[in-house]
Amino acid sequence: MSITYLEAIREAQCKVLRDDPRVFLYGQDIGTFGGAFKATKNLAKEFPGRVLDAPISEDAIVGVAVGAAVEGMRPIVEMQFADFSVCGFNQIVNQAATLFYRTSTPCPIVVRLPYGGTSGGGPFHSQSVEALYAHYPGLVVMTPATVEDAYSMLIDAVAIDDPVVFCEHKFLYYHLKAAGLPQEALPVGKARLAREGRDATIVTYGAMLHESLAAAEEIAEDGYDLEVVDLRTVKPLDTDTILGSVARTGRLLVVSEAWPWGGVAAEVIARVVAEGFELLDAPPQRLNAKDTPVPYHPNLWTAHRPTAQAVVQAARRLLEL
Amino acid sequence: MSITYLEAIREAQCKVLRDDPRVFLYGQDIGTFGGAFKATKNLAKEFPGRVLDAPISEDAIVGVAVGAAVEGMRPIVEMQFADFSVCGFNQIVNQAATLFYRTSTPCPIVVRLPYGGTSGGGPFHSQSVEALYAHYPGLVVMTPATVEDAYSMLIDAVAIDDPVVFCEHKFLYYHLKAAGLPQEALPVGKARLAREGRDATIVTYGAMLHESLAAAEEIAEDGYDLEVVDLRTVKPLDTDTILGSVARTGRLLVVSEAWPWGGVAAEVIARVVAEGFELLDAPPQRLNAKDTPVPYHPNLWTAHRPTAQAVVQAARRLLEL
Amino acid sequence: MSSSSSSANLAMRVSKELYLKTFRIMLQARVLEEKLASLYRGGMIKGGVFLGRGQEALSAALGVHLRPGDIYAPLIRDQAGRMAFGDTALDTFRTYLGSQLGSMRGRDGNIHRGRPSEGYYAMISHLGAMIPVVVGALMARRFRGETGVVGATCIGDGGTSTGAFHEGLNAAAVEKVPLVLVISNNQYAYSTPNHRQFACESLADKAAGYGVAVHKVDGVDLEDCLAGLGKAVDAARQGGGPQLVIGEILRLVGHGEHDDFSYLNQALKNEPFAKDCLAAAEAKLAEMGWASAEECLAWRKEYMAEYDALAARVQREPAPDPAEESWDALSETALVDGKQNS
Amino acid sequence: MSSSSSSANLAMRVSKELYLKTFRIMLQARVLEEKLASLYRGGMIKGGVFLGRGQEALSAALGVHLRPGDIYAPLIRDQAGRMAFGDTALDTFRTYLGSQLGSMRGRDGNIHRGRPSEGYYAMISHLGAMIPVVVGALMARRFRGETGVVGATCIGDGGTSTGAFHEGLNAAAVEKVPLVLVISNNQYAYSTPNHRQFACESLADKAAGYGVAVHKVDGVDLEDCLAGLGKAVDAARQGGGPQLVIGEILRLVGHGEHDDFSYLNQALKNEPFAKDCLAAAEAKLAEMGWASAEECLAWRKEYMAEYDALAARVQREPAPDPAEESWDALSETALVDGKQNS
Ligand SMILES: Cc1ncc(C[n+]2csc(CCOP(=O)(O)OP(=O)(O)O)c2C)c(N)n1
Ligand SMILES: Cc1ncc(C[n+]2csc(CCOP(=O)(O)OP(=O)(O)O)c2C)c(N)n1
Ligand SMILES: [Mg+2]
Ligand SMILES: [Mg+2]
Repeated sequence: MSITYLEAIREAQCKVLRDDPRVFLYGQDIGTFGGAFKATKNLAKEFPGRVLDAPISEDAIVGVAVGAAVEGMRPIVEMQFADFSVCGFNQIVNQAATLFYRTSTPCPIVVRLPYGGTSGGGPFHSQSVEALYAHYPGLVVMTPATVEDAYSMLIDAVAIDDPVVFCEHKFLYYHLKAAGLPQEALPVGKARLAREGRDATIVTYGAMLHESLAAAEEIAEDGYDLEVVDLRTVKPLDTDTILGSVARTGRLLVVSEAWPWGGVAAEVIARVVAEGFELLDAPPQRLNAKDTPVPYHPNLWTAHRPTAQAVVQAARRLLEL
Repeated sequence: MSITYLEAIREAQCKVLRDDPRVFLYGQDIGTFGGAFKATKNLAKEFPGRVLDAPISEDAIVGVAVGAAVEGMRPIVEMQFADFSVCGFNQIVNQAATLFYRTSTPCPIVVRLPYGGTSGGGPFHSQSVEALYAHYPGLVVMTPATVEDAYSMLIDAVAIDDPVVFCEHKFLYYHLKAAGLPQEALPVGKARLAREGRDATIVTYGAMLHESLAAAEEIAEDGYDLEVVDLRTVKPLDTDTILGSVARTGRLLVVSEAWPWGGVAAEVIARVVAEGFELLDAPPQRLNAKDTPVPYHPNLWTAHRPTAQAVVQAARRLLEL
Repeated sequence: MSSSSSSANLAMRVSKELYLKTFRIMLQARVLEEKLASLYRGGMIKGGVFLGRGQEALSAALGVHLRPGDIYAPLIRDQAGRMAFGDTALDTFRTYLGSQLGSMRGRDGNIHRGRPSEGYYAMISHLGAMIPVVVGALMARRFRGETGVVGATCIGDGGTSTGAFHEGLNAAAVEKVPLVLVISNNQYAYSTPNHRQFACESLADKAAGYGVAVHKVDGVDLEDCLAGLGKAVDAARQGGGPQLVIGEILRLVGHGEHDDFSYLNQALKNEPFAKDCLAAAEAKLAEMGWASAEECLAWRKEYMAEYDALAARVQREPAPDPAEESWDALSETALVDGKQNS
Repeated sequence: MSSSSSSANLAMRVSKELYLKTFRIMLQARVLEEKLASLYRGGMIKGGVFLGRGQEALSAALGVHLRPGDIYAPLIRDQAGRMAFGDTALDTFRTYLGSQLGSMRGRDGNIHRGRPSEGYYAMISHLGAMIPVVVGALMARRFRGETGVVGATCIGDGGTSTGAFHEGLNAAAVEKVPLVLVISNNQYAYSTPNHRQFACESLADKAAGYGVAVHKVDGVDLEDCLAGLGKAVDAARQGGGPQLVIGEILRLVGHGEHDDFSYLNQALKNEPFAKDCLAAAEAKLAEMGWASAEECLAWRKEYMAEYDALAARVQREPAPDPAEESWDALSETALVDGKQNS
């Protein structure tokens, strides 16, 4: 039996609905229909009255979740696409994210964001928005890259007393498969060594983990051994694990599907150089998508986002520096 | 005769209204009332029908500006506070910022954002949001730090054929004064050497320029000579000028009032290390606000944001590294 | 709409007890706000001061109809409603003066105070944003099987233009939650008059578009406010779904104490809604023989003395100390960025 | 609301010429969309395909009443309106098939196409977002002294729940611009039925809350659509301010071609609004003696042949080449980040 990344997300929601009466789901088309991607398939039937279709009102959807959380519930909100979450941006960053700091009242909501590029998605169904949310204080931002993490981190997210922005990568939904659901998991906030190596460190997350791993395999044919760190959560960011890896390899490449200006890649590099400058044998590099909207046509999209090929090139350049 | 930062903004708007019939102003309370900060004082009277009060609809305000721009106007939009611009976030980042890329139709709008902390402002009237907008492709993000730049850059902003997010720092509105309006200015996108020095470079912008300059003066008493670079625009970012300075000093401190995760400071450092690693004699450092909402009480606020004293401390640490 | 009572009409639609109780809360709010204004002028308050002068009847009438266990998310001008719901003068001063002992501990200020865990929500500045939050809170109560609970929140004429107002009220209607949403049409949003804010004849015309019940009240007549809000709160409590209440009033002060209100269209002062609701209620008390002008004055003096003393006491309380702050925005300190491994 | 014509009523409210012209556009849109669906099933289109089947009458009736110089911002299901406004089958295929020669050059796709500089706006996906844009465009025309211009845009039943819809329509009302906003109530937003979307009795009840004129049309009756839209567009053109038009219809296909529409409540199929507007119009043509079934079939075949040929041609056109792209999001290339000094 194998399970996809998407099914893992469904299973995690099924489990928390079963185990915790405080959990309910709220989002567009998530009821009988099971969601635009089927991440809530059959859940409305299995848990009557606890999986609710919402109007096309992203701002109200998040506001509703916050109010319910204040009253002791554990809402999970689904945005149909991460790109539409900006219509609920205010409630996420100003209502949910400030509540605990201002009032000592915890705000345990989970906002699920199907994010990232897929072929033909275009400018409004492909965005990577993790940096927007990570920039604001008061939010935990998760970016699971594996089936196992999609499952266990979503369960963690519901247990956390603070608002969690759960970025689930659409590109992985159907493609990525695992043998089964995990029994145990790393703690939240801990990055994972996805591949051990000695010549350079690639720090990455989400769909780019798989491009990076493929790149590492290809480069291995040249005799280079790349270490790959999967961040898992981009806020908090596990600087220690990154520094530990850079201490071993002396070289750093950060790969992110987001736009270049000021995202995860910049943040990782700024931390590594501030705290681990002397560990570096070469200037740390980053590889991002291009600084334009995400194009619709597959040809353009493939050139816009980092691919395994682009990672190979960037890593080769880094190794030669 | 002296002129404040705020008056310079008013004068710039007066000039573009006078010189360019395509310009109109749209925003809450900017008509007869002259705006919450009086940045449009008397303009409704001087330019009848061209300075319009808007409903409390940030999303529509920006949408209106985009439509007018498509039809050949040059709207300037005032958000009452930058913090409320997130209610119009979608129109800024998805409508205005993508228009040219998608359709080849330019979108010459200016969105004025009174931003940054002031004493007693609290969590929702103090935010620095430049990083949100700079992260998205398709926007120019200006952060003038001087009276002269407030004036000339706003005039530039209106002339630019692309959407400009104009971050004007509220802390500078009344305090900062100059002898008069400038006759000439640096080109858009060019950073300015605000102070020459040899021992370390401080890169900064907005209100933090003045904290940094004050810190440089204080540290000068110890015999250290700090160079201070005022970014002026944070997107595009003038990497060349920064690298030029770091080449002279070998040390870099980036000071920003924004939250720490992934903002201007991270971006500047990531660029400097990627392109100028060998110029650095010490790990580049950054100084940001703390990672919480901006507190209301003056005591807390002063501790939350970087002050001249904090810059002095950070610079001293850097000089000792 | 029930028009305000004429002096001939001595048969009141509300009890003496309720009227008097609410009047005294209005008076407390008025006196307290006068003290806040004077502290502001004296430079004792660092942030802004936004007063509810002229809106006490509408605001308090909502607050007195709520019960412990209900949810209340007041807005800018609801000092009276807050006091009716149980907020104290002490915490008001503590918050405005930035005492460390205040409910917001100096982290947030003035009108943003609240105690969400007690059903008393702390507004964010972004107008309209509290509406869906109350809707969600009511959905939570329903999930838990609680009935007879009401959630109330307020909005200004200007706030009705926000997308949040629309989405929030629509969500309430779809979910049929017991929301009472009070619109205080005080004719201005900061300096912006109604005709630059909306084009409907009456804000009450909005109700049909959401499929919610609507009540118009005379916002300067305490009796009508009490009767109208009573009906609305009861209807919500009894399962009648969302209730929209519209009160016409005039803001009797500037937007904030920094604002001289020079843009006020003087003609509005002659409108019936421009009356001072507190003075009108006081006159009514005398007319009904429920309280004399002397008694009212005595109450006023009592409150003044009380608030003077409270303010003096609070000013001696410690300010928040940055060194004692955790500077964490998360409740799960283990997940604070940079601290998760320490 | 004018009810749809009965077969007894041979006095049509619109001219033969207009009816026939619009019918042919509807038919073109239908045939073109059938081709798109078949290309989709053949895996030739990479993104989604969202069809307007069943909505052609309402959509085309708006488009035919617009003139060059007007502004039109169509939505998801407006293939017919687009063609009526002058969009070509060629550019439609180019955009769906990602030809480099299409108006969007492969940068954006399918329903997002447009040519803003020609008054034909290119929607973003975020529902409601085009409404204020059209309002601003109309304000620009007024600034320039142009009169007699109309701006039109469309929204679904689901889209009415967005804050953008509310803020945009309110801004239009305050500015009294000549906006025609057509709500196609096709009973579903993706899978979500009306009762989970709003609680008003009719979406037409929203108009009073904004202070705008309202028109109900029978969305499956071409004559009524033409008459109703004609009135609305004329009223806007003549200075009557914003016009809200509501048409009741049923989406006759899934949300997109990936969607099997299994959630359709079968009872709705018996509702009057579930009729196929194209078949109804064809029957009417025969009844009026304006065109026979044979003629209609001939037209259909003509369009099919034309579109088959066009699609084949476009499939041989070059795809966008990443190497030829400037990869700049700004028109001012000197200001592109990283290039400003080069
Ligand atoms: C979304 C948003 N935009 C702008 C503001 C700034 N602002 C604060 S109060 C106010 C006017 C509010 O007017 P109204 O809703 O009528 O309430 P009133 O002050 O009259 O009680 C404005 C524009 C805000 N708080 N929120
Ligand atoms: C703000 C926003 N949220 C979510 C979506 C995703 N979405 C695309 S179409 C759609 C349903 C639209 O329904 P309706 O407005 O009734 O139009 P219809 O498809 O029925 O023509 C949804 C939810 C979106 N495009 N924009
Ligand atoms: Mg008001
Ligand atoms: Mg629909």
